[in-house]
Amino acid sequence: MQRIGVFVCWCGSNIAGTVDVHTVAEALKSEPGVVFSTDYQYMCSQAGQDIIKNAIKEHNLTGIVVCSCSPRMHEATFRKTAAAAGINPYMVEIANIREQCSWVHKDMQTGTEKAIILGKAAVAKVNLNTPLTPGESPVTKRALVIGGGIAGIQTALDIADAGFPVDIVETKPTIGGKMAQLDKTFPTLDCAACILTPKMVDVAQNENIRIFSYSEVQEIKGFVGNFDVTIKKRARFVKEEICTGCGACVEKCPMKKIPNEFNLGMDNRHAIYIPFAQAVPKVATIDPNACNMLKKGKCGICSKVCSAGAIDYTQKDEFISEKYGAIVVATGFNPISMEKFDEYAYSQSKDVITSLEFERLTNAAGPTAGKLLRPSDLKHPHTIVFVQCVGSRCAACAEKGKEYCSKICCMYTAKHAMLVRDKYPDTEVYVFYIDVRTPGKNFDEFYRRAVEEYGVKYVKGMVGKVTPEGDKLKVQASDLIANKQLHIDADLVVLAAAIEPDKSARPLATMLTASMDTNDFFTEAHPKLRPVESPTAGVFLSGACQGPKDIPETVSQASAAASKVIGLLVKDKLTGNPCVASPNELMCNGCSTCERVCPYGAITYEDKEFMMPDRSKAIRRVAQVNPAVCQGCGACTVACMSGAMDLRGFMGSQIIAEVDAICK
Amino acid sequence: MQVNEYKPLIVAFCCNWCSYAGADLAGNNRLAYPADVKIIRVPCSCRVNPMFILRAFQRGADGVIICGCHPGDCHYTSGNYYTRRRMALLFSMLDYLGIERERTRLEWVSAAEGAKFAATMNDFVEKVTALGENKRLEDLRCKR
Amino acid sequence: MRKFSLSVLSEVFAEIAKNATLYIPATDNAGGAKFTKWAEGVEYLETLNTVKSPKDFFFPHTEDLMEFKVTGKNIELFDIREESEDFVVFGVRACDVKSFDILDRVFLVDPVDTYYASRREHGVIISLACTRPAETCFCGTFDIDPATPAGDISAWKTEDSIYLEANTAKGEALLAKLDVLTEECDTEAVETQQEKIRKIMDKLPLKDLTTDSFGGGKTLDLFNSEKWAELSESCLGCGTCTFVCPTCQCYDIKDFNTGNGVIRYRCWDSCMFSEFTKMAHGNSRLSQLERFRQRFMHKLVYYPENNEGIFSCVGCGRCLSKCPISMNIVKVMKALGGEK
Amino acid sequence: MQKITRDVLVNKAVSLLEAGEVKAVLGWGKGEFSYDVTPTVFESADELRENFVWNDFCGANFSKYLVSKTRKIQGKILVFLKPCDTYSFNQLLTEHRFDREKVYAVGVPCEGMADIAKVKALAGDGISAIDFTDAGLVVTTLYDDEPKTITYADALAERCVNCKSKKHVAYDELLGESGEVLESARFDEVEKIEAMTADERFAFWQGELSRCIRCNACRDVCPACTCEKCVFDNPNSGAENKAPATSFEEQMFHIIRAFHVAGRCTDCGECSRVCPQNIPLHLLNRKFIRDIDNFYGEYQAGAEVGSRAPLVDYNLDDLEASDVFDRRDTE
Repeated sequence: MQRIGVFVCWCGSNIAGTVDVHTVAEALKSEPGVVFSTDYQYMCSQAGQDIIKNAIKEHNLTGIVVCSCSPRMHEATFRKTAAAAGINPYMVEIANIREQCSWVHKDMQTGTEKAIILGKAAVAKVNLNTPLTPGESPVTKRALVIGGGIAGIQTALDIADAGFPVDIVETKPTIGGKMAQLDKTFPTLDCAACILTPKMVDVAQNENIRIFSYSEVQEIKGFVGNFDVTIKKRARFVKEEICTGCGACVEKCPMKKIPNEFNLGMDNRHAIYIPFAQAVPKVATIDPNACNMLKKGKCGICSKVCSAGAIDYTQKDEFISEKYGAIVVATGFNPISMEKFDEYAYSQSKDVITSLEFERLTNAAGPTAGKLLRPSDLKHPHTIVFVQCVGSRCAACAEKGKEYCSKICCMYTAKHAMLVRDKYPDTEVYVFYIDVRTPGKNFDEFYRRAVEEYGVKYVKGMVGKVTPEGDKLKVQASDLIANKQLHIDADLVVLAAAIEPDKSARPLATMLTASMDTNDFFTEAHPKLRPVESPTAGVFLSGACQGPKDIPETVSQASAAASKVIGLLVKDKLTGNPCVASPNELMCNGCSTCERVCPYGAITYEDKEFMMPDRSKAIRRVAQVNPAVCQGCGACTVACMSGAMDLRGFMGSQIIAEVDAICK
Repeated sequence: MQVNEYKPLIVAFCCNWCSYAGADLAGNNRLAYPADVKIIRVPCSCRVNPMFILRAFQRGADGVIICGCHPGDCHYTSGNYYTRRRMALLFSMLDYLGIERERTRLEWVSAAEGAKFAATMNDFVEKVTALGENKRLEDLRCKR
Repeated sequence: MRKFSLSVLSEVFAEIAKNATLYIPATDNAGGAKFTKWAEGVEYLETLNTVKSPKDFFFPHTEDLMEFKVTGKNIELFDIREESEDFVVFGVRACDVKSFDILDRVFLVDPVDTYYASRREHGVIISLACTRPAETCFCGTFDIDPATPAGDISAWKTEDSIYLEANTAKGEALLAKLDVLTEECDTEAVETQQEKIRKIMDKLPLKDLTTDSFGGGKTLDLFNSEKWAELSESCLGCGTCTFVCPTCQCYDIKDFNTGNGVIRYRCWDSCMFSEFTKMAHGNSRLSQLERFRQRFMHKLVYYPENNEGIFSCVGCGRCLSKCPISMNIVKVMKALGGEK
Repeated sequence: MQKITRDVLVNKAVSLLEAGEVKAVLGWGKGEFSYDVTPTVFESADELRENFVWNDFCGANFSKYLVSKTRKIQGKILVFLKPCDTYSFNQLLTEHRFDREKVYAVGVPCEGMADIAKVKALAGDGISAIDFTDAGLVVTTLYDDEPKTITYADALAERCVNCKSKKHVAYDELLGESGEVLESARFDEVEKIEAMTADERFAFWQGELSRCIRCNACRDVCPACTCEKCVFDNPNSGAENKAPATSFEEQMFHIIRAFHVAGRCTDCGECSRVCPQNIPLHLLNRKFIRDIDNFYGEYQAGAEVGSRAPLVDYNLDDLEASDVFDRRDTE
């Protein structure tokens, strides 16, 4: 049985004006468990708090009810008061008789009656309160960044600069991501490589950063502050630490007809390759599906020409286990497949290309060494049609496209159009669009330059069909403003393909128990106030894995994620919220229902041996809640049929007691 | 001797982050609503078990209202979405059993919507008052 | 013996209902029969085999015992029992009548259950000979003659009349009140009917079931039988058998806090329930096997041991037709050697 | 009449039992009469040959027994599953309630099961024998000289009249053939009730639920009710009681029970089959099923293992609770 003290605050006349505080204090005296009840002008004042402290000592109180303003106002205050007097802070409950009583009711009798009932409900609850202690867990001061594009690079650099070790896991042989493939960047038209590659070098040289390239995350266990991650380092058959990246092996490799992924298959590479000149790490990689030595055991030329002796055909996949305190997801995006968009003849003509392919065609390091030549016959195209929103904002074609706006296409298309007109003023450039969206600093100015200075022909309307005919592409389109059909003989058609999250994101989200939206973009903890955190504690979001983003936005989000990570890693211990879910294992069915509603992935299952009611022993699957991860929403408690799951601080029995007290 | 006019008993479950704060704001702005409404604070509307609602009716409540954050604004990202499904089904079932529809309600009230909170409560109390005492889901033992 | 024509049945019911609440078998609107308070318009139903037995009249499913209020350190007690009203139950089968004897031996011995006793005092039973035993009936096993039902008044219903014979003072008194509506008669029609009933009894599929292997003194043999495991294997642990049983008498006493006081009430309990006889120390029967065994040991061994060999089963057949898994006392008795 | 014969089932069970592939067989055991069938664990070929039955009264769904039997029996247990039972089987697997590895599931086709209450209503009480012939159930009673023939259609249990699927959604082995998911009229009764006024609905359910004796048979037979500890048995839950002391408690029990199985109930109909008071409990479950289908898209619990039940799922644009009624009223 509790020994409860009730403290009714007047709040000057704020409460006492409409509530007869003496009557309330008197009425609550006879409630079960109440051994002391009083009222005072300002309970939150030092003098008021002293009354509470003294009463705790004098009457050996175990529980406190303060009838005062909203708990959102002073719950923390009174909890501290209680703790200072030696009782558990969670033994305090507040009856809100100001905001929810005296301030909204005018009549003294009504206000008093309601205040008494609210007080009774608080007393009923405190009778069932139990002391709660927030759990503590240590923090591993190391971060993992999954994905080595500009998002991952920026996040890693910022965390590393704050003094914490960071590992980057990148599936490709080099970091750099999509940005490394770009030519120029909007709206400033500076070259992507010129601003990206120094950052890549910074990463390589930063003592706090390790790069696991050509690697992927195999398994993630644990929780915020304490993740156990297994990284699979795929065999690249080149000793990374020895290879100097001289490229001798690449030159001599006889297998030279392998489609070059970096140039999106528009030219070839060798079986042993370095994706591009500024790759980081600048280390060769052997493609096991292409290498004769690995496939048939014949060749071995690269090994012979490697003066460093870095080639190792026997290399195996390596598994690295590491502990991390925080994980940043920066898995990025990909353009969607154009296979299903037959109307644009992407599969039929080499001269229908995606915007990313166009980037490579205009890039000095690309397959055409920066000359704009169309892929089919390497001739200079004189008429180019850009088609916007291919697969974006595509509510009606959900099976092949995306409902959302891909956000970056308007701007890069403006950039492409402008660059073409700048370099090749004899080229006619059409851009077909639904809307032109340019919300960003200097974005609209940029777009207007394309139209006004560079004479790009923007047509509001969509391309209906592209038909290859001879060496031309017949483009059928509608001009919605002029309300007429257009027929254009184009030499090159560029499709602004929608972007989608990288395919690796979904399995990764499962491993992280991080939630995703229906488009497989990671969900933020709060769309406005916590945009770089996943609802799963300790997991942060950087870049386009959270939604379509351009480079400036990605970089700012990457730094924001880094600052959140730093804020976490700087702590030695994490103190949790003690009002978390906790299962009664004896009643748990192990049915996974609670796990399915938990937005935080706080619930896992364990097989444990139990003595059953009939004294037989059985191994049962039972839920385990990680208090460091649980945020205490209580969704699981209602999902749980057997009532095995309860929420500390808001136990079913406590809420029922409140209901009963109110309905008495 | 006072006129014994019928006063309903209303239990309101409010989520801590939005609706309870909305109720506080109604107080801050002195937006009156009937004292028949008694608020129980829960961390999230998804903490409200249908059993609590039935319990309130058993003990003599004439109306039960659950208030949570607007869809998309849940402090816990998804709690109110579960609440919405649970309550839609529960309310539909109560209706199927012949319990008056207006006795239960689910409302989204944000921390900024003090006025909406007060208006919602005024409206709910009015509707329940018109229905009169809860006879169909009561436990007579609790009324003697 | 007195009789009255079926054509005046409702007058007779009306006459009885003048002084007491009358219950007769009527439809439960779900294909079954239940004892229903008679009023103008309530149709008498031929089906005597009601889904729930008439034990409710004396030992209701739930019953408030008292109320108490606690204020500070004071406790106030209130007697909230409803004054038992006079009532008459018409149409109780011989087996069900017999069940009252079995309940009496539990509730009317010292210390007398005053709640039960009061209801017993106020109730008058008019039994009715059972002309249509079902295949599930085995009252004969317990030496009950459905053609000669006991009760305050025994009754027989033929095609056109109902015959009445008072057995107790209460019965006499009630019959006296029906003087005007009934006439004195001989027993010939009743005897013819009894003959017919006995012939059917010989055709019943369970007529060979005997109690020879059961009764007092057989505890150890039967308790330790290996058959229990198999018999209880698929028992769901529901309370159907016990709640339709006319002789099951276990109850639980519980408190219900209304918010304004605590009502202490009792309600039927079932030995099949996992929480049965759960006490502060825990549960005395941990497995369904033990709980299942308890029910049948009680009916077939413990009760006769303490009650001069009387079994606490009357062969009404309710559990046979209602058990969700069709496991029942007949199967148990047969498995444990109870067939001729 | 069931197309597949008892012998096919017995032979299958005997061969697997004798080969040591399974340690026990969960099947239907012979009763006293022709219609009372007891779920039985057979552990020998002799028992199977002697006591195994397969006829039109084998309605019992064994899925739930797997929870306790797989814990108890060492080795594999063979279970016979009718099409509707397989849905319960999958639902239990979705909820990790038993170890799939310990079960050998044999699917048996089902032509629909008879309801003894319907048979008795047509043939009268005092049934001494039932023969299963092509023409129907030939029922001999104590009171009629001539046996009566009742067609299978007339005797068909309500849940089988409205059979939702003849398809086996889970099995290791199938005896005979599996059928298709069927269009059924199972929601007609629900719609009728929905069409009533609130007063009528209240009166209807009061009438039905007031018969409840809280025997818990509906819960105890329900394959979705496998809680280690049911809230209604748990004194700390605030809902525990052994008897419906008031009409409120009758309603409370059935509302909460239906809610707890909402989205998990496969509509196997066992609850209504076993109710000693013939309360149409399936009409509560079907209400939830129908609402779920209407509000959130069609969902059949147990159709596949691992599917996400509607109550542990959501869509951003789900129906608002307040629109539930508007939607129906404008229908």
